[in-house]
Amino acid sequence: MILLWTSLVLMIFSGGLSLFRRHPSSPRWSVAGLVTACLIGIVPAVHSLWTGASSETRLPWNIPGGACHLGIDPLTAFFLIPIFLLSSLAAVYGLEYLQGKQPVSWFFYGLLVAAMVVTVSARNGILFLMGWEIMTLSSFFLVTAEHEKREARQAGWTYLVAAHIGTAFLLVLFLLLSRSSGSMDFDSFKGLSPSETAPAWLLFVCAVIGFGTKAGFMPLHIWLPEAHPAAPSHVSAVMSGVMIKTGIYGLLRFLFYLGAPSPWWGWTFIGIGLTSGVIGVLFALAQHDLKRLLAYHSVENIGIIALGMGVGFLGLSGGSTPLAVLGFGGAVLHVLNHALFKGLLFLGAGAVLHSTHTKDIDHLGGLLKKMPWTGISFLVGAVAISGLPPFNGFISEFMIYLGCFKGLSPVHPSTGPLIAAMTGLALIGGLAAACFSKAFGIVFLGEPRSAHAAGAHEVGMPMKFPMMFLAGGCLLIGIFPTLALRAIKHPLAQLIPNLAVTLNDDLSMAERALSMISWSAGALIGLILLFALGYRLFWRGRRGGSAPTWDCGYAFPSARMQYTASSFAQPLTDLFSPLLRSEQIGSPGKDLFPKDSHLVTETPDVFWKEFYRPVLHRIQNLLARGRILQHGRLQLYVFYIVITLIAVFLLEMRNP
Amino acid sequence: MIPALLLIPTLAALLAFVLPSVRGRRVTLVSSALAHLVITGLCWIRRPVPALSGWLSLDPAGLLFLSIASLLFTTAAIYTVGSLRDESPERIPSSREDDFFFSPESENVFIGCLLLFLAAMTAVTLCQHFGLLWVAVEATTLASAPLIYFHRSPRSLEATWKYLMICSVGIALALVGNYCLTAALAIDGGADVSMTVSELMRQGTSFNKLWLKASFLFFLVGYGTKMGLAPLHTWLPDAHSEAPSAVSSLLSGALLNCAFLSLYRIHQVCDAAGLGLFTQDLFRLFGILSMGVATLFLLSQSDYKRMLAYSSVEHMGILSLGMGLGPLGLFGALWHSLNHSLSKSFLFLTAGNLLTFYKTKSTRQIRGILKKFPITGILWMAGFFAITGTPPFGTFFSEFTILKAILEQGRIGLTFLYLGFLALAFIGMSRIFLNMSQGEPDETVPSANARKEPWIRVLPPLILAGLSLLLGFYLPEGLMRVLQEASRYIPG
Amino acid sequence: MTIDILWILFIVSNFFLLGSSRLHTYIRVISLQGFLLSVLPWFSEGPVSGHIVAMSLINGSTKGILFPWLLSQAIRRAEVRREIEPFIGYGSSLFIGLLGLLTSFWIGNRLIPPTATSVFTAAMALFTLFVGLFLIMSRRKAITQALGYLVMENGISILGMALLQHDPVVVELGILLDAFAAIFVMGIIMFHINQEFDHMDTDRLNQLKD
Amino acid sequence: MNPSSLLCLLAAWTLSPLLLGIINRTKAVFAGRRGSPLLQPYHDLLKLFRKDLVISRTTTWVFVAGPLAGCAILGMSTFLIPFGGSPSILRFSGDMILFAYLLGLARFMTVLAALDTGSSFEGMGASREVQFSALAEPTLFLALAGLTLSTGELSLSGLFSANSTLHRGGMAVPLALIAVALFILFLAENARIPVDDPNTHLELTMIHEVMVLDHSGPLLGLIQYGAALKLWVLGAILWNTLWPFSTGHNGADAGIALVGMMGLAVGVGVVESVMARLRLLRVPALLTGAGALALISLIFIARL
Repeated sequence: MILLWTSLVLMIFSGGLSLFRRHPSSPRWSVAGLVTACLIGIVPAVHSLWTGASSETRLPWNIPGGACHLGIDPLTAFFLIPIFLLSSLAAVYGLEYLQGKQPVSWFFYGLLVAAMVVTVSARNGILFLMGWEIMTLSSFFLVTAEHEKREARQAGWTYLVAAHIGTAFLLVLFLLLSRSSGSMDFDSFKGLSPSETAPAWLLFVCAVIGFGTKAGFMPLHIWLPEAHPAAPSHVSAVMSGVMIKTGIYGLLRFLFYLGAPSPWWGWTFIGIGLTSGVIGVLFALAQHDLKRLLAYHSVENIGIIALGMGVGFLGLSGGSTPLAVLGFGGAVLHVLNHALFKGLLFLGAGAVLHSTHTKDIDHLGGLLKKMPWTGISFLVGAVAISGLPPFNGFISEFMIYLGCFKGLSPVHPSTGPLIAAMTGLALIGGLAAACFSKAFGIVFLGEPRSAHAAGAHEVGMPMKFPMMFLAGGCLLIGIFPTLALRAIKHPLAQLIPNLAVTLNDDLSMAERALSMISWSAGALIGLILLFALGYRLFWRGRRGGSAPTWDCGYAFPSARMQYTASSFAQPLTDLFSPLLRSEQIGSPGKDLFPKDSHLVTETPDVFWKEFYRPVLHRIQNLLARGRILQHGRLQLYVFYIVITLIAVFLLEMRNP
Repeated sequence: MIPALLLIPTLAALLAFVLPSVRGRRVTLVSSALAHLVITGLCWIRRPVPALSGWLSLDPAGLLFLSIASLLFTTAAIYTVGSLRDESPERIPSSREDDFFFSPESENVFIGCLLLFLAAMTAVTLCQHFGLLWVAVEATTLASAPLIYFHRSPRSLEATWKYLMICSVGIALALVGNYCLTAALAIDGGADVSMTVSELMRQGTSFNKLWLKASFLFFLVGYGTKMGLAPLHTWLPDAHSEAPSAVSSLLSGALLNCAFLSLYRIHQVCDAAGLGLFTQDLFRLFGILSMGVATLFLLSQSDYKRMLAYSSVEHMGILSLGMGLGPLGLFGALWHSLNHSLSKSFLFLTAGNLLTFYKTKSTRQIRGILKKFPITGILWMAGFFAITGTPPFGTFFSEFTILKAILEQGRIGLTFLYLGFLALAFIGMSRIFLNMSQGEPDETVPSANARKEPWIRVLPPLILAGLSLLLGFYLPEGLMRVLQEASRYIPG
Repeated sequence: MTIDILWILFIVSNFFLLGSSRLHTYIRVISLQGFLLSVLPWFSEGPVSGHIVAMSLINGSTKGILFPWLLSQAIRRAEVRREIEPFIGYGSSLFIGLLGLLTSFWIGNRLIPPTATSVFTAAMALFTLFVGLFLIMSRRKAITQALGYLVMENGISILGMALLQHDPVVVELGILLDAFAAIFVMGIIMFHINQEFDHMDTDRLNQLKD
Repeated sequence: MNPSSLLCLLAAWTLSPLLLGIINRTKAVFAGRRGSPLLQPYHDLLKLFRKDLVISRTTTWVFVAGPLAGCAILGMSTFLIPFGGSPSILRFSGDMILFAYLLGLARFMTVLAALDTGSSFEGMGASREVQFSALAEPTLFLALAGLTLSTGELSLSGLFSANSTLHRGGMAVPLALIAVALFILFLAENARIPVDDPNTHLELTMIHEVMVLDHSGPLLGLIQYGAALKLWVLGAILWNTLWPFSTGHNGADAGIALVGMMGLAVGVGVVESVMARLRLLRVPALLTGAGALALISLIFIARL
């Protein structure tokens, strides 16, 4: 624990360093401090995760109901490790990415990391909320770091408001939880019987809305596709990779305080998962801003995690342990996996942005030649996020699938939701693959579509190294999934304590399957390498020369004639157009001899466009009518006083 | 010590009225403010002996509000010196509507009234006797009216007229409340009882209930007008927006608290007489109503000082709501009054700086404060987070405590109204604050020289902001004890 | 029973205020109310003390003579004679006054009379208070509003006079302080309003609004 | 390791191009032509493997890696397929998931290789390919869920093993529905009429063929061999569903399965001869229809 404290203090200190030293080299010291802090902090986390041990410390804190109560148990440790890992890598990356600009942002970065650490290791409600809100604020400042841009301001506002409303639900949740014991300590929440505090459904709803807003569950996600693109890329990586996972952490920790789960919890989560997953990935497909696309994929992946949790809750409520283990296992593992590949992808997108100064996919192309390392890292991330073997995304999705298959049995009420989850997962997988073949294919392959892309260059070592490290991580888990299984064993045992007896059996079933996958992945890679070797040996020398791409006899092909991201995605977006409601500006060329024409398609968030914005406007208009109250006339004001006086008298003197 | 607390500002005021030297007046202002602050500080160490046969004494709640008033006054005094110095006397006051310059010849009246205002507020916190309390509250109105009218523009004239008229009506109703209280005592022959809080509380349930109820209703409407509870708040946005910013900060941070303290006193008496539930119902009603009405005006406010004023209405609603929720709620309310005063007054001081820099109160014309005036911009942003109850500022914890009190009573509907109004207010204010602070400065709007932020005008708000932040991390033991004693809240 | 004559005079004078438009009538009625108030303490039971005599003298001289005189000076200076175009017409005002009378009696009858003097004390106080407030909110001129305020003060004084025996001095001090404040401070402000706008209508005083 | 499993694997590797020959022959017969020899695909492959390579200047290593990896991945998938009653070499709970995702990976690589050329034709083909496969994926899982639901087995080998309960009485109707759904998938995934026309030479209408326009020589050979493998593995699953019986004798079972595969090829030939290619816009409806069929069968099974 002392290491964790040291790490926290060092983190804030080194972030704060950037406030006082306006020297060009000061970010370097900040980053060095941050990385050291992360390395220190990761030690106790790994220890706890590996041994299953937990420890805590409590310092007095003079706020009513509050206590400086931090602890590490396997669940905390499981979330701490990606936080430390990704934050330190992203910090190194940011050093080159920011190039000494915005030195103040390092202060907020340090604060953000520290707040995340406090959030997942807090053992007291007040401390948790404090960490939670500081996390929000510091990330808000990072999102609006470039606040001279309108989008950044808009994004920051949306984020702040969404987070604030989410927190309001958390306040209610915590207060209801603490009602019976009067203490805000998590220990006192344990063994709570929900009836004595509040109806369990109320607590459940508060938790899902409160934490779901941060995590980005579908109708509550609107801040996410705004905020992630606006932030500097290393911050996007941290926000998307680990910060939104604190929402998942909260759900995992607090839903288990609410007593035995009911089946409808599972259905709710599967419903949320399907909505977030499918609609998230569809919106991703329709985007042509690379970072916005990735942001929607975060919504999608959160959906996958929710699906896993839904399967887990179905298992828990139905008494089916393998279902619970596989569902929660898949969900928890996907948290880690998503941190790895989404962090990687955002860093990759940042590298592209850094090098070409644009994140519009339709202006890019052919970057693989100019940025080979970034390209291959991004490819790894793309394959991994599509859930394809032999990378890590496949492993967690496999566990959820397996859970679904395992839970299928005729006439069982949970079969329906499980089939829905499975089919949805398949659809998500297919669409994600489509989306990332677009993202990678259009950005990195083909010919450059603009001067921006043509002038690209590979980024430096501080940016390359984190990406390659993360890519390595993706591959490692993909090839040795049993390692990952070992990592989630203790958190699972903690989550599902009454299943601890059968946990090993259920896990060993998964372990058998995963070890076979491990072999298959090895064999697959071997086979591909074999083919590659064969090609190298036999055919590579037999180049019959090179030529331009087959152009169907067209006389003057140009790079602008290539398929663009928008046209690539068009069949799918057309198919789902009732849902996406894309907006078109201009029109495509008509007639046999089309004249100059211009066409832009935009796909703004449908929930924002069709629900939140009208509702907000409605409220505002409604309230604006009430403003006639302050009409400016003194007579009217005195009238209010008289009316109030009469009203309270009539109200209170009715029955003497 | 009690005479000293009252006499120092009064004598200094007399001195300021007659002193011809500009510098001398300003020195008087600051030094008497500091002296007052020091004596207030001493009161924390040893409570002063009661004066005037117990009519004047310092109970925990009084101590809390006295300290707030004294602290805010000191910062406002320093700030005032800065703003008086900045507005150079040779500039001719024009008759433009947005004429914000002080006219030099009235400076002695201004400083004198400012000091008298402090004396009156001190008296409010000290008075244990309802009649005397009423006189003191009346005195605050009289002392502050010339302060609001200081700019001598038609707008400030209008604001002053409304302030005087409405507050006078309110204060007259409070006087009726006093009479009803006497009647409540007189009927059962308790005529010899002195009308001090402790004596009345000792009477217990021997009051005539109906007269006491009537008395409370008159007090509620009367002092409620002064406190700015909706729909009696109508004078507040006008007065707060037209007064010089240092005065606004005192009105919002200290004067409203004085009215709250008066209501708190009558609440104590009613509670002891067994009417606690009756008063709590009404406090809750007015509290939530004020929050709702304030929200209406916060959503798209185009004048930032008015926005701050409406935010005060909202927070007074929170205080009233907290008082309607039993000991825990009252604990939260008292705590919140401290937090609110600190944050609101540094916001008003910062708003004053903005007004000096940009010469406009329009939220739509000011852009990019953070870029142009970094310290002011940071203060403005910090103020936003502080006033909307975001951790790590103290307001979060006090609002949280009040929410806790609501939920402990199991009022789900009230919970949603409370959180809903807070959220709406947040949405409305965030738009305004963020748009003003962030972005590129709009160069078409004339403004003062960039990077010219005189320390004397930045330091006072900075101090208050620092305290406000500190209270979010740490609640000193002594303060906690005072809050607990004042609210009779014993943590379980 | 003689006290009932006093009450009837109060009621009549209040309706006079509601129905009249001439400012000088207002002032005379207010002066009359001031004298009525000074008589009121004599009707209370118990011995007539020097305290009561002093109070009634002070009341009569200030509310009956001093304030009306000050106000008529102000009217002369501002050169206004009558209230024009009130927000609520005179007929409606009288009707609302009737409603106010009923409400006052309804509330007043629920309160046990504080002294044996009369059962109507509370009701009368409330009614006069109501009329004062009604004048403030239904009339246009700043000076009428100040007059309304004085009527309101009179209503409060009814209650205060009835309670004079039980009352500590401070409460009586309150009335006077209040009235002084009203006259002096409002007078100053009215002077400024007059200077600024060349008339004393409050029509121009509605710039501050949302 | 079961020797018969190994033999089946070898059969998949060697006999898969034969299926293409049979299809072409069937179509020729229907058209009244004599047609090319049954072994023509082998000759084609050999010829391609002997040729030199021409590679577009736009491309990167992805262009080469696509066919290489694609073929390797499809080769890998043959390890997972039980055939003729013998279990597959790799079998474990959930291997069908790996199978489905291996097909996905192969497709991903092909699509990337197509996009690497920068040609808008190949982009177009890639775009269509990802659209149809995204829609096909849920159908495949629905069908697999149906099979799992009726047997309780979690691996392909288990599903189709001799002691599987798949041939339990009363399952005929839902199984038939699943088989129809799988057949549609089989046609769609293998770029067959009515979804795609493998013989067309009009770039604008093609899906799979247009993606490999720029590949030549050995790389094209790998692609074609990969396509044959895909035809084989998906056919094997379809056949196993259609014929969930076992004679109890390994050799006989394998023989029946071989004959069944040939029959499937003939069936594909017949369909290609008698049907026209669907308009591209109608294809999603077809795939969704297949999904609906699988879903209906699921409802049957879940209730049974």
